[in-house]
Formats: sequence, C-alpha cells, structure tokens
Amino acid sequence: MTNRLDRIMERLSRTAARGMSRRSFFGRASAFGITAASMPLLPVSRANAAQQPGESGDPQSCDYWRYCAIDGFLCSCCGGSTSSCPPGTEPSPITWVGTCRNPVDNKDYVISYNDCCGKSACGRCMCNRNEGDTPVHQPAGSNDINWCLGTEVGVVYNCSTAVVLGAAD
Amino acid sequence: MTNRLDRIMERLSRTAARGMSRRSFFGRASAFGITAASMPLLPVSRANAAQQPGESGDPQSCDYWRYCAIDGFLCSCCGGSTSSCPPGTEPSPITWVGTCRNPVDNKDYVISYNDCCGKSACGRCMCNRNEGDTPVHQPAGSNDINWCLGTEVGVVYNCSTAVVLGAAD
Amino acid sequence: MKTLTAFTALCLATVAAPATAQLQPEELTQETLAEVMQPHWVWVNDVSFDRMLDGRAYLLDADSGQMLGMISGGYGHGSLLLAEDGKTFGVPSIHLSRGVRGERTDVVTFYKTADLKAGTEAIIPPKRFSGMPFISSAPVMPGGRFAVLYNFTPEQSVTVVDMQAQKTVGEFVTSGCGLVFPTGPSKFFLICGDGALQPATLDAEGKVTLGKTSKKLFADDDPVTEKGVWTGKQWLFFTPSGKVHVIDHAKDVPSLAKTWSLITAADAGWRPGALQTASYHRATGRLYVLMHEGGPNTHKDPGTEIWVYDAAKQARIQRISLDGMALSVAVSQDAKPLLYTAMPGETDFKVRDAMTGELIRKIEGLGGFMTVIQPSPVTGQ
Amino acid sequence: MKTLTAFTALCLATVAAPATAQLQPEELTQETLAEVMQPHWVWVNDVSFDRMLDGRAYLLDADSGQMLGMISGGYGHGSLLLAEDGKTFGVPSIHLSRGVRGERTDVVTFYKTADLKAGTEAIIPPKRFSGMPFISSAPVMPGGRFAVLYNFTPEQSVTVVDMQAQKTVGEFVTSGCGLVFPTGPSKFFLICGDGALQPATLDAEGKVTLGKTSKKLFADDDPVTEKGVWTGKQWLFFTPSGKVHVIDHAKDVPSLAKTWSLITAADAGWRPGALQTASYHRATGRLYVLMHEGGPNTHKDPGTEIWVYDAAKQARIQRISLDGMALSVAVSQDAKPLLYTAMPGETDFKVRDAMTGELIRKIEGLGGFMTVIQPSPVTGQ
Repeated sequence: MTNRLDRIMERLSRTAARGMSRRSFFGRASAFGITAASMPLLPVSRANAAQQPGESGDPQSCDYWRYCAIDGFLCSCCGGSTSSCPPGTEPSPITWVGTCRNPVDNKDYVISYNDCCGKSACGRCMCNRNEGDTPVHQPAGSNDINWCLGTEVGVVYNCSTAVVLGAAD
Repeated sequence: MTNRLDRIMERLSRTAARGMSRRSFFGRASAFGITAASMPLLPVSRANAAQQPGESGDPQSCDYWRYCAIDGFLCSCCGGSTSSCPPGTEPSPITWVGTCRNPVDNKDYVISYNDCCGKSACGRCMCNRNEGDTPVHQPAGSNDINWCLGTEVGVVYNCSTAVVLGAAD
Repeated sequence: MKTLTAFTALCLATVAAPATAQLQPEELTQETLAEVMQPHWVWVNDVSFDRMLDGRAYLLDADSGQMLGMISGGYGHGSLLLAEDGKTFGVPSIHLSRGVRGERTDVVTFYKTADLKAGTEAIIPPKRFSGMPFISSAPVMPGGRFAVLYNFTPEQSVTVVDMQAQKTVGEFVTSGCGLVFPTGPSKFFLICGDGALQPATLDAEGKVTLGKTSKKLFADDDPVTEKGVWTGKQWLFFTPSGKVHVIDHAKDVPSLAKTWSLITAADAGWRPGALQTASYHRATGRLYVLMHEGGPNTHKDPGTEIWVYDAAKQARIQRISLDGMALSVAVSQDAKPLLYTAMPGETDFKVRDAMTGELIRKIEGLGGFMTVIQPSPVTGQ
Repeated sequence: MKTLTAFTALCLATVAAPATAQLQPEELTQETLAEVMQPHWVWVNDVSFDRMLDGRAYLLDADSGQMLGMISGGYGHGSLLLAEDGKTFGVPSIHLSRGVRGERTDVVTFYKTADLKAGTEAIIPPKRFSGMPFISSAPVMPGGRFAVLYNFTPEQSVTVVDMQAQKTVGEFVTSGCGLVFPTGPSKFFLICGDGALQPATLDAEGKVTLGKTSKKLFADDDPVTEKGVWTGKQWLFFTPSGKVHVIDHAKDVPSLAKTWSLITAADAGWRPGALQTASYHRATGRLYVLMHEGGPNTHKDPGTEIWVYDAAKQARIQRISLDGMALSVAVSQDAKPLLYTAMPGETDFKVRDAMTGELIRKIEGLGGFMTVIQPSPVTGQ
C-alpha cells in the first residue's frame, strides 16, 4: 500500500509545477508528506477530458471502477459527474487519492476524490469502498477526513468526485 | 369542531388568572383569538399530578388517548413525559390544544400539546393524529405550526408533550 | 443542462475509445445550468423533519430523471421564491448562531438558476412562520416584483421583499389573519381565523395597506384548508368534506364566486387531503386533487388516487391510481404536462404523464421527508 | 433519574385510581437528571451522515432502556468531552453563520449532566478535525483537567481546553503527526504518518511541549488504525491484519512494549475492523474486539462477532455472535459490565451482558448513523 502511495507522491511531485489552487494550501503541509493529497486541479481542457479513452461502467453506480477508495455521495448522482462538482458547490483543492484498476485496459490509475462543498450532504448514491484507504494520520490516502477543509466556502460536504490524475506506474 | 374550541376558549378565559408565562406572549394575540392557545402552565403541584386518577395506556405509544391531535415526536420517548420536557429543553408557553376522550371515564379532556424546544428533533416515536386539528389560520388548534416560537431559547423543536388542562365540558 | 452533456460525452467516449489507450489527467470543474429553468425542471422540498437544521430542496430534471443540484435551506426549510422568468429565485432561511440556539437571523438569499450559488442576501425580521411547508406562507406575487412572507410569533404580520432590488421592503401587521394568497401584481388576501378574508394592496414600493375584511365566507364545521390553488385567475379552496370554494377577488371586498363539490353521492367515503392537496393546469383547465378514503379528521391523510376535474365544468374526468400514497401533487404548466407526486417516508419522486396518468419514472434516493413540489414557472410557450 | 420516577408514579396512579374521578390540570415541567452520570448510562453519537448539520448524541439508560435526553452538536458532530466525575461534559462544535456557509465559529460548550443545558462556551480556533468521529480526535486527559483537540486544516496542530476553568488554553503545532492519545494527566502522544509516535507534555497551564519523536514503530504494509484502546495503563493499537501493538510510554520516547496477534492459524480469514474497533474492561482485563471475515481492504467493515480476549494472557476466551453487524463497540467499566454495540443504517442500540454476551435489550428508534459510543466514566465503585 505504501509503495503505491510513494509512487503517487513521486508522480505528483513531478507534476507539481502544473498546480493551480495548490500553493495556498501547502503551508506546513509539505513538511509532513501531505504533498500527495495537495494535488493540483490539472489544467487539461474539458474537451480533452470528454475524449478520454478506455472507460466502461456506470458512474452512478458504486461498482464503477474509479470508486475503489471512495467514501461518500457520488457527485454523478447529485448534479455533477466524476470530474465536476454540482452547480453552486466548490471543489476541494486538496483531498485523498486512491489507485484503481481500469477494467478496460487492466491498468492502475491514480484517482483523486475531490469533495464538493458548500451545500449539505446530497444524500444520493452513498458509496464506501476502501481499497488502499489509510488511517487519518496518513491523510493522503484517508477517506475518513472531510476534505472540504481546504475550500473558500467552508467545511460543509456535499459529494465526492473521482478524477483521473494519470497512470499509477 | 369549532363549538368545542369555543368551549376550550371559554374555559381558558376562566382560568387565565392562573397564568404563569402567559402574559409576555399575549401581546396582540389576544385580539384575534389565539387566547385559547396561550394557555397557562397551570400551577398544580407535581405531587398532585402524580396522583391523577383515570389513566390507562402507554404514553410511549401513539395510540395513547391524550395524543388524539398531536403531530411530532413524543416527549415520553425522548427523556420527558406527557407533562415534562426532556432535560435541557424549554417548554413552549403557548401551543395548540385538542380535545381527547379518556377511555377510562369516557369523558373529554382538553389537552395542551406544548412543544419542548432548544435541541433538535428527538426523532423517536413520531406520532401524527389529527382529531379536531384546524388549519394554521386557526392557530389555536393547528398542529402544523412549530410552537417553539414562544420560547427564550428559540425556534428549534425537540418533542411534544400532552398536558391535561381539564375536562372539556 | 451541461450535466447531461457531460454524461453524453462520457458515454460516447466509452463506445468509441480504443481499449488500450491510457486515460489522460482530467480537469475538475463546476457544473453550470441553463440560464432559465426548463419547463420540466422541478424543485422539491425536503424539510428533513427529524433533522430540521438540514432541510433542503432538490432541483430535478423530470425528463432525464437526473438530479441537477440542490440548495441547503435554514431551519425548517420551506418553499422557494421562484421568479416568473425562471432565472432567479430566493430562499427564505432561519439561522441560529449556535445551530439550535443563540441569535436568530432570518434572511432571503438570492440565487441564479445558472449556477445555484448563494448571492445577495436580504435580512428580514426574525419572525417568519415556522411549521409545515406551505407555499401560501411565502408566495411570489404575479409579475414577480414582490414576495410576501407570512410571520407568526404568534403575532401575525407579513414581510415584503423586493425580488428585483433583492431588498427587504418592510414588515406590515395583518392582525387576526394569516397566510398570503396573491391575486395580482399588487393585490393579495389573507384568511382570518373566523372564516373571513382580509384583502390587502401593495403600493409601488411594496408597502402594504389592508382593505375591508369580508364577511364570514366559510363554515365553522368545514373550514377551508391552507392549501388553496391559484388558477391564474381565481383561488380555489378545499374543505375537509370535499367542497371547492371559488373566490371572487375582483371587487374591493372578496366574496364567494361559487361553491361546488369534488364528491358525488357515488363517491361517498372519499375526501381530499394531504399537504399539497391539488394542482391546476392552466392551459387545459384540468384540476388534479389528491383523494383518499376516510372519515372526519383524515383531512391530512395522504392521497391514494388523483382525481382529475374539468374545473370549468366542475366535473371529474379521470381517476389516476397512485399505487401507493402521496402527500404532495403538482403539475407542470407546459403543453406536455407532467404530474409530480412525493410522499414523506419514501425517497422516490414520481413523474407521470399528466394527461394519461401513466407513470413515466421514479427519481430515486432523494430525502426522506419531501413536501412541497414547485414546478418550473416557465411554460416553454 | 427523575424521568423514571415520574413514569413509576404514573403507573401507580393508573392502577390505584378510581375510574370515574376527573383528571386535574397538570403542571408542565422540565426533567432533570442525577447530578452524576450513572454507571449504566451511555452516550451514543449520531453523526447524521446525510444531514451533518444536525448531528447529535443521545444519553441512554441501558438498564431501563429509556432515552434520558440528548444534545445537539454542530456540523459533523463527534465525541463528547466527558469529565471523569460524570458531572459535566463539553461539546466541541463547528458552526457556520448561514448553516452551510458563512463565518465559521468553533466552540466547546459545557453542560452539567443534571440539566443538559448549554452553559459556558469556550471559543476555540476554527480548525478542528472534521471527518468520521474518533474519540482520539478529541480526548479528555486522565484526571480531567485538560482536553486536547486535534486540528487538521491540513496543517496539523492541537487545541488545549481547560476543562475546569472552561476556557481555551491555546493552539500548539504538532507538525507531521495527528490524533491525540493521552497517557497521563499531562502526557500524550500523536501518531505520525511515517509510523512513528510523537510524545508531548502539558505544563501546569496546559501549554504543550513536543518531545523527541520515536523511531518508526509500525510497518508500512500493516499500519495501526486510529482506533487504539487505553487500558488505563497502556495503549493498544490494532492493525488490519490483526496485530495488537502495545505501547510503552513510560520513558521519554515511546516504544513497542510488545506485539501479539488477535488471530491464530485456526482463525484465518477473520480480521478486526469497524469504526470503534475494540473496548477494554479494566477490572477484568477483558478486551472486546469487533471481528469479521474478509480479505485486504476490509479494515473498516463492520464486525459480525465480538471476540473477547484476556489481554494479559493475549488469548481469546470467548466469541459473541452479533446476529447482525456492528460498527462500534464499548463496555461499561463497572462491576456488572454491559456491552454496547451500534450500527449505521440501523436504529437500534444493543445492550448485552458483557460477561455472558447475552443480548439484554435493544433501544429502538434512535438515529440512522450512530457511531462512537461513550460509556459512563463513573464505575460505581
């Protein structure tokens, strides 16, 4: 498990320069290994995202491959999608990550489970899967933390996304 | 229905001098017929109340005779009783009243459904019965109003009591 | 309706993609919606009766069956102030500084349909009616300039909010009468406890002047419920026994235009009931009423059927069996109307063809205490 | 326990009263409770996961099966700060000025057991950990003078609250380590992300000084969970594979006293799991652990059995089948201990004889997302 997290951290340190909302939340965090969770919202255009290859399954179902380490309400059932927050909610800039196997190409991908915040719990499509989930004292992989802590709007949790950051290897 | 409410109002006007928390909430209310709802917390001692004759049934059951016009969570299931609020909650001084038949003596009694306020919904023993319930524009008999409005602590509703005010005739 | 676009794109990608290609990093975005509420969009209240600090309303697309978003209300969340153009709305909310206690602040927060983001806030007097959600406790006036909110402390008054300026106009006493039934851009009436109606007018700034109270219009032993229906021209009120009182509000003092009955001799034992009892489709004149079998004191029981009336002819033209119960009913106002129902204790929102009554879909997994349904104010015409 | 007295009186009256006598007007009163939390009273958290603005904790009397009262928490309500004498407690709460948004204010509100009324309030930094409720995110130190609250923003720190003065002492950084595990009136440690422990001490005013971090104590591929158990003398930590790490905190730098396993070869396939994994009865040395059958990544699955260990002998002495699942377990500390379990999605709180494992009662109709169970700190001895 930790080997995989190490790989995730390494990968993210390589892509850190692309960071967007990242720096303001870094602070002391970088000193203790939360770098991996403070990943950027990668500035890939929407059009490109829509042409993602290698997808199968129903993003409104807890069985969907990207949800292997999620814990919360699926934004896909709440007015958002796997990579978008419902209208009027604010994405958390930092969050936990997991590594999930895509059944189409049988490869592992790093998934970022950014919370959407500022409205109360959506309540639909509750989904809890814990592949590689870590304790809260290893926050980068912990789905028991309310990651809305990093938003402007505040701490109130609405739902969770599952954004592909890239291949895990 | 209204004949009964008239009787209740008449009765209450007779007992008004016994009022406790009543006057401060009267204000303009007495001008438009909410007098009946602004009934006093009658200063009968606890010891006397405990010697009430003519009771049968389970105060934790929605079938209990006093609940014939109640809508809410039974305080008897929440740390209170039919005539007491759970610890730390404040009784509403004004509320709606109903008239319920006591199966023991087959007589009608006026029941005051004072809400207990200042903690959120207890959630236990939800009970909705509407014998003689009136629309909210006839507030004295309406169980669709949150009667916590009259408390010091504020508008948040915890549970409902069912206090015997006296015989309905 | 970007949500749907995104879903479509994803599905297309699934089909078209070579299975071996690697997924690229994605951007995390925020959904937006059409600027105008579409005819088959609908808001449904979830008052969350056992968790009333966390009430909310869900915005649903009844055509796709998707949830489009939501708003969080304050304590005991009620209905929304929907602008007639479908572009904006206001949310009246009660907040206490420490959740269940502390200083009370009442506000109306304004939102755009396009982004569902909390915008301008108007502070209102901390007196708003708290109780079961009724649209008549906080309606928007026809034309959309003002909203009038009912206060009950138990002193009765109304607060007027300027929907265009997004500001509070003021509080006006209404002694002895409650709820708010708009009859024009600057006219409304209230119902008095003794069965009379109290007319009122708004001036250009929204200040309220009370008119002359009507005589007693409703019987003491069969009073009208709070759940009147506006046909666009008249108010219809229902009584527990099944009478329909039609109000004539054209003159200075309201009166009864006519009274008819939902129930014929053949229907003995049936009554109207529920929380949102009825809904009226303006283009066809069809009146939808939640009916149940029951005796006295069942006036708030949920409906097991919807009876459809030709309101002009005062005649029933259809019965729709609900295969369950409903406490709320509403119909969309467009040319292909949908019929919506909800039931506390159930988490499905049901969508029917309003002409045939046929169940089209259930939108599942919503809150456990859905009450008031608010269809789009936009008819698409 | 006035509640019960009142019930008893009512029952007596029912039996003794002449059926024809008229009921007299009653007084409406407010219940009060015993000054001290009784040994079989227990608090259970309901985080209300789908309505997190309205979390709460219920106070139950496990002997009578009655609910004695409740407190409403703030957003994402967690555990209570129970004073050792059972007379008072603190409730850490997060509040936003407009419910789901606006200015955040974090407080600890102090209550007396006797009246459950909100009393003194201490404002704390608006940084408190928000997430699943863990007692280790906000424990009271042995002796009861201070409480130490874990902050995560994601910078990590702790806030110290003086429980006797009912005031905030201050915030102290703990970089790289989280949660709080008290080992004495003025000593605690935190767990670091790399598997080390970070000791810390409080001075007389509650100011925190960090000590020397231990070496790495826990394996990367089988890290300890957050759900350690204090025996009164030592901390036991559990790993997903079923190891028990016992911490030696006597020296300046924490170390492993010993490691043993919950699972023998005969138990292959079973693991500890759940949210509140285990509980320890100090007088008998019995350790209760929620166990389930499952493979890797099931470390948060609910338990289907409770396995009871003699912690000194590191040997299982009993298996208790749960007839269902549980996500939380706790045992009362008195001489006739009760075993409590709760399960999100179920509304029953279950009470068992902790020695025999026999189900004594279910307390029904409680909230739908019960998590942390906090038995009385009073043992009755």
